[in-house]
Amino acid sequence: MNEIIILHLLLVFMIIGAFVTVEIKNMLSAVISIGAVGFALSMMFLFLGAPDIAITQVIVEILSLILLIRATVNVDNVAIEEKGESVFSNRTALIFVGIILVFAWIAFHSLPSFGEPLMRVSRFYLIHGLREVGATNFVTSVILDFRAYDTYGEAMVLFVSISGAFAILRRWKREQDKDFLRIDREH
Amino acid sequence: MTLYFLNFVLLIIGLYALVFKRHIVKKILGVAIMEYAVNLFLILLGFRKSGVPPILMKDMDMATFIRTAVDPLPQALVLTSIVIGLGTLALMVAMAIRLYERYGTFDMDEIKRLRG
Amino acid sequence: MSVLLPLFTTIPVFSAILMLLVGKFDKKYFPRIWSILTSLSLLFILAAIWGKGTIIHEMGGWKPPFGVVLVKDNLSQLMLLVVNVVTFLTVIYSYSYMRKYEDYLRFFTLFLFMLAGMNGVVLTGDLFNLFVFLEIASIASYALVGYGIDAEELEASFKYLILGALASIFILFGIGMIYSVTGSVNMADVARFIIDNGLADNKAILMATGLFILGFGLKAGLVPFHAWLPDAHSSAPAPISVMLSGVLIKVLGIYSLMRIFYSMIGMTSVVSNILLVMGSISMLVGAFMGFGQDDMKRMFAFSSISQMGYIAVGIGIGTPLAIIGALFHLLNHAVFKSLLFLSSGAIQTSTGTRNLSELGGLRKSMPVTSGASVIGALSIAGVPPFNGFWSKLIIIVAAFSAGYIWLGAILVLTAFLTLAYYLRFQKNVIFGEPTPNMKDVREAPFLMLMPIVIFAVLCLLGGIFNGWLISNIIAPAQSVIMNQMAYISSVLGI
Amino acid sequence: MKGKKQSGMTFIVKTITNLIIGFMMVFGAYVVLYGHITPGGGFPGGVMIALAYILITLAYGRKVVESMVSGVAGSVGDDIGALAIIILGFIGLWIGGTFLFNFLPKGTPFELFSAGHIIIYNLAIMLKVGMSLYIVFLALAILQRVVVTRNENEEN
Repeated sequence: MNEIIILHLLLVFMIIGAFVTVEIKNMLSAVISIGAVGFALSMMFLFLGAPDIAITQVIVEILSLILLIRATVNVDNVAIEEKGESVFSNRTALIFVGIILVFAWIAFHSLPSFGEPLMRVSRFYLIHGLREVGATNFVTSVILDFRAYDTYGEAMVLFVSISGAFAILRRWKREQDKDFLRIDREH
Repeated sequence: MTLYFLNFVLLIIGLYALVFKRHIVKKILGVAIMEYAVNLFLILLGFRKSGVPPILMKDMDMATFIRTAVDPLPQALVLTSIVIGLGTLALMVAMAIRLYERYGTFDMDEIKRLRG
Repeated sequence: MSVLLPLFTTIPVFSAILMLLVGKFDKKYFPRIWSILTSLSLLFILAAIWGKGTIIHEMGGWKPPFGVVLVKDNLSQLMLLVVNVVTFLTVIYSYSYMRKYEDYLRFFTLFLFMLAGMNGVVLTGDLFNLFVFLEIASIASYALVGYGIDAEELEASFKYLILGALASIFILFGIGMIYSVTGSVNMADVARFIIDNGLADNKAILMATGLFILGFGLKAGLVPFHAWLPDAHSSAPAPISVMLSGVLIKVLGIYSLMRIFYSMIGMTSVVSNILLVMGSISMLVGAFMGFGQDDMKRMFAFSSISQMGYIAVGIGIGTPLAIIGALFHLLNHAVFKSLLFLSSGAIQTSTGTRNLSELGGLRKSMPVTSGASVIGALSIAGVPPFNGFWSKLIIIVAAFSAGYIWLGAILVLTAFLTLAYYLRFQKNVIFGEPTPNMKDVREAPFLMLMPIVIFAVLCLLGGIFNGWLISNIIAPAQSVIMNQMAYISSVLGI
Repeated sequence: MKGKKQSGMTFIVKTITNLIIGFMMVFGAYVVLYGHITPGGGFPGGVMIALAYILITLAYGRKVVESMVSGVAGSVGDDIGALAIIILGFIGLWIGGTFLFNFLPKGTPFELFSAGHIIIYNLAIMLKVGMSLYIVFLALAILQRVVVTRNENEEN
């Protein structure tokens, strides 16, 4: 039973961390607090019986921290003060969020209760997984044999986003904005 | 059930950051928070009370393993979704850097004004 | 025959990666020719599997609910036709258009991946797999919209990226809820579970429905979520605006909505009313905003929103005639919107500007492009001999026969509004007096003209042979999508 | 000393990097190779090995790492990894009639070569993921040089 309590504590910690990330002025501390949220998330995955995902979440968390710090530190790391009212006034936003939360509360009641998943399809993976695939890590057998097409798609998603990032970062139009930012042609 | 609800609150915080914050990096952080919330939701769905990770150890016998193992399918979905989140993040960081290079500021409303 | 199905997603990816490896040596000609060959080969494969009824391909040899399954029924066949024909002509067009952006290699890699993503979405019978390939197509289109790395293009593609990521998160949340309630991610298995256990009014399914409408509505650019569409379409390079407007918002938005609500969850009155409201508002907003635009591509982007409103209304009404009208309009819109965006790209390369105020009297200096864009403008406005007239007529007749009087009135009003602002477009861009800076304008290069002329001919043929088109291509697709039980039994084999 | 372009970080960071690199590489390889027996798999292992190289880049600066694995070699490795995945899928299509079919013998559980083509997939994914994330970091690190000089221009 204390497992559930730990999960609740970690989730509350993540909510506080997320709120700090959103409201804090300094960008670097915002990135660090989202790192804290990410690591709490990977601990939750451990308690929820998903070691594969916990390892992946820790590793991806480190990499996204490096990327995010890369985007914030070198430039100006103090957020711009909020000048004036944003698009919707906060009151309408709160009402809108209130309606969604109430509807979500009702909808979550009709989900199967926490801890008793239906497992209609995954019971087949557990029963036949060892004999048909031979892997003892059933998550890997689902990823690389039962639903290998998803992993094929995922590998291509990473490939596309990397070549997309290269397309955006390529050295093509950088000379043109010489008047805007004095960029020193270093090499 | 309360875990699902708290997770939904986390999603709403990410949505708030994404819609109302004007700093580009804050929007990226908002998307990252929402990714965390969705991945956590999928794993919460697959959890089994006093469940065992779906990895067979040497000394485990199959019957108890099948009765207590946690659902492996959402974990496969979340692994793919984490990779997609990383890919989107890499693209967003690349665009944020180039946007800063072009406009000299990270404030989206400022950029909209400069854009004319 | 079912061996050919996975080729639709693997051949573009395989040739894109080969192109990257070989492209290190020849950056100029090899990528462009290689991409044309790839999209041509996909057309041949489509011809090979055309009209063979429902073909199933079980990935990795696993039975449907346990493995991922590819399903080609008549609706996917129609979508494959739209996607691959528009892509083939756009690749030929961008052979000479992309000379402005020197980096061909990176462009055609992303282009082929977007094609693979769209083919993957159309063919898959698995909900999570649809999400993965939707991500491939979307991420490729985010990078392609910002390909010119100008100030506006970066801002437009960043806004598109943020809203796209938001939509994908909501879709994934919806998939999680569907999985939790029904225990499976395969569309046919979910449909059978919902019918057997009578879960149609389950609160969680209702919330998943709302999340799907939010997510796929944003990908389709329907009104409450259309903020990204005008900027993204107008600042993208012309071939990418064609792909975005012509196929991407249809495949990722409308096709996914149809597949999920007709084949999986089942069309409830709540969903059809929401689609009707969103569609009619989209029509009006798109039409009214289309008037005030000076930039040609922004005007075409707003008219895309209003035409997507037509298709959403057609799906929302739900009667067989309305679905035929919606699918026929989807096919027609892909043809004439691609024609308009291609001609706007040709006009921009020749005259250097796309603002209607600066253009005028192009009929003398650019006869072929202006002739084709007149055909495009007439067919989108719904003038009789062209294809736009027939599909709009069917949707209007379906609306009136289904008893939606006020909806029919909005449909007719939008048709006249569209006619009005496209006449304005023709008057001063094509037939007006040549403005001073239009003197030394030459016609666009041949490889850009050929796709424009082909699309214009398709507009004309679509209008004349609409009877044949409906009975051979549209009606089978409509009968398949309406018949949920046939879909379930053909996929699950019970 | 201030003016000289100082490549990499302080001495302490460099020595710690020398110590950690070995463990990271070995643990990454373990996670990849035993992905089908213990938790882990192609993806986390690949990112771990990429992080080892990124740590070298942060500690020693870009020039040192470029000599080890250059940008071009990285992108070629990335393409080869992706090609390997597709070719494995096509072999499955050729032998088993369906794409991504597991055509290799299943072997005995708990052994290293026990789950058919899963181990080859893990290696291909490791190569692809590791190389692509490494070259993305290189691209972002290169850009850092340009923006940093901008700040220095404003100071003097």
